[in-house]
Amino acid sequence: MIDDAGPLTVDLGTWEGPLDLLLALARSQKVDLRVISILALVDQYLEYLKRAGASHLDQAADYLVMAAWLAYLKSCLLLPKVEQADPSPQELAWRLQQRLMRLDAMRDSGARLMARDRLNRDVFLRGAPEGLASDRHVLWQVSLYDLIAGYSQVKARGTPVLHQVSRRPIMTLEAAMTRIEAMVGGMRDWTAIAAFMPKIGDPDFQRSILASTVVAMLELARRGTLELRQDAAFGPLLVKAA
Amino acid sequence: MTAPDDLVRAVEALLFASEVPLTADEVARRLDVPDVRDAFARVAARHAGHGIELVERGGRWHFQTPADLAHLLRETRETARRLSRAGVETLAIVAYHEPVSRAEIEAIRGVQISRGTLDVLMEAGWIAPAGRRQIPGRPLTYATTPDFLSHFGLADRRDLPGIEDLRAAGMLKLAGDDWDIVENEAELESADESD
Amino acid sequence: MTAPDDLVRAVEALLFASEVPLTADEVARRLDVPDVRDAFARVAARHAGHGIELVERGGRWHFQTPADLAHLLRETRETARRLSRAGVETLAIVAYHEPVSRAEIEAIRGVQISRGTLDVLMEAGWIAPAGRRQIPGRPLTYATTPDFLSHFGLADRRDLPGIEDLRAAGMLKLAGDDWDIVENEAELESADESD
Repeated sequence: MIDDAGPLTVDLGTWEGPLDLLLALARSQKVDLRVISILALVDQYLEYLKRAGASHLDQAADYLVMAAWLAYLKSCLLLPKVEQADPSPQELAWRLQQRLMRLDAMRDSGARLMARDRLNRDVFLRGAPEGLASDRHVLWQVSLYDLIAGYSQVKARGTPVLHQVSRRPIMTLEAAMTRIEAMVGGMRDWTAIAAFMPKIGDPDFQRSILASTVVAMLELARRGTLELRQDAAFGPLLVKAA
Repeated sequence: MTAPDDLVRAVEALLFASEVPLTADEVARRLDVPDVRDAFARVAARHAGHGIELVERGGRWHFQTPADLAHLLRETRETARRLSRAGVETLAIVAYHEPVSRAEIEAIRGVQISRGTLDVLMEAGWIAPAGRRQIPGRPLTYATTPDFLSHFGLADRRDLPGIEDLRAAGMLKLAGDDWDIVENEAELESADESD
Repeated sequence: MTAPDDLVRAVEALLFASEVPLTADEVARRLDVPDVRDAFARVAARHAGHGIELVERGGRWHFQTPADLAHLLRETRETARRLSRAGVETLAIVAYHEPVSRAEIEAIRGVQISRGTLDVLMEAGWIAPAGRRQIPGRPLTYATTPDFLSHFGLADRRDLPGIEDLRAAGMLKLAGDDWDIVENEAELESADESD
């Protein structure tokens, strides 16, 4: 195709970098890449670059770098074989050749890879597999000893807390219910809740009495023993026998 | 085994790759042949008794794995895990105090328990809900199950060592334990139970 | 045709039902047997030449339709998206040289690769990061995935077309040995590499 393109203006954008162009040129020699003439290749490359013209120079910096390097390589190759720097120009030419062969091999391999029998293009998997499921089932490990030791720890830890709790002055729910049940029988009119509460100075105890009394009344109302009324939010709670 | 003919192969591949069951007509149309009944029969015969079978459901055909192998497609992986300390203690409290509400368990442990702790014990099959307590809030109570007894090799819940046994065995180091106090507290605290 | 034994049936059903390719070890573990290699071989033999075949891809096995029936099945399925030339070359370079860094890929291709090229290959699930090279700069390397092998019908990386010849010809050695030109260029380019 490069042959065909011969006299035309070369668009560098067609090639992905100088190596790509060099490979195309080397292939145009229609010989095994291992025996291409580096000198001919260099000439062709420089010729193509010249034809590409100034219009592409801005986007062709790496092409020019390669051109300079190739021109240097060519001059070295043409010089008589005297004491030359290591690596020798022959060595550098060989490496360039290797590089082109390698790129060519990868290009060829890529094409062969793409041509293989590909999944969902040439071969197909089962359309609707049932699928495999895994249920995790945990076997909890605990021995009778662990159980007993655990309870012992709870008991040992729990004890000090109990003394603290029992010191707090409390009216139990049971007590509040007994008290209200005894009193409510006579309450035929709506009566404020305060009437059911004993007058005791200790504010902690007062709070406990209030809490227990309210809960006890809710429970008794649920059982149908008494009725509750509150005319407004946060207003006084009124009670009478049902 | 004879070499399969092209139509049989094609029918097999088509049914295999299809995402939905296909009717015989659909397959015949796709393959541009007048009839595929015979090919269907041959595919079905090839798989009969194997780990794949061709079945018809309402005129549509599809491949499936045989029902007797269904258990292989679901596997249960058993992993052993140690019960957390909260789990052990909660289980112990349920065993010693059942039936017991969550608030009561918390009162006895002296710390709150997460919902997950009870869930784990229920999932393990050791405790189960045991009715609601007839007090305000009607809290749900929990008790141990027969599985619990068999797992721990107990004939009866009363076989669990009592407080005196524990103390005698040196497992309970603190003096002054009193069951009555605990029980009173449990009752008191149940009034606070919110859930 | 002889009646299949239970293990062969079970292996067949598992591989048939699975949504993903399975390794022999996975199947053996699920069936709780020491070895399934022989059963795999028998299942594969039963399907050889039929409309379904069992294949190995990178140690994992799955059923698929034979490639020669592609024309019958293709129309219902969307065809795979076309990969750009840069994508094809990059994939080939990764497959034949893995693990390989971005700078090494660029050295072989002689141009920088755009960020999108590796992304497309990773999105397709064909390549994945494969650790960092223990050299200055610690560049990330890439390698192909099991899905790559499945997609391209390769039982193993050794099945890559021509890989042995290329290796024998010394074409698969990476920079660092006899690549002075390349290395200089690679260094230049790597300075541009921002990531």
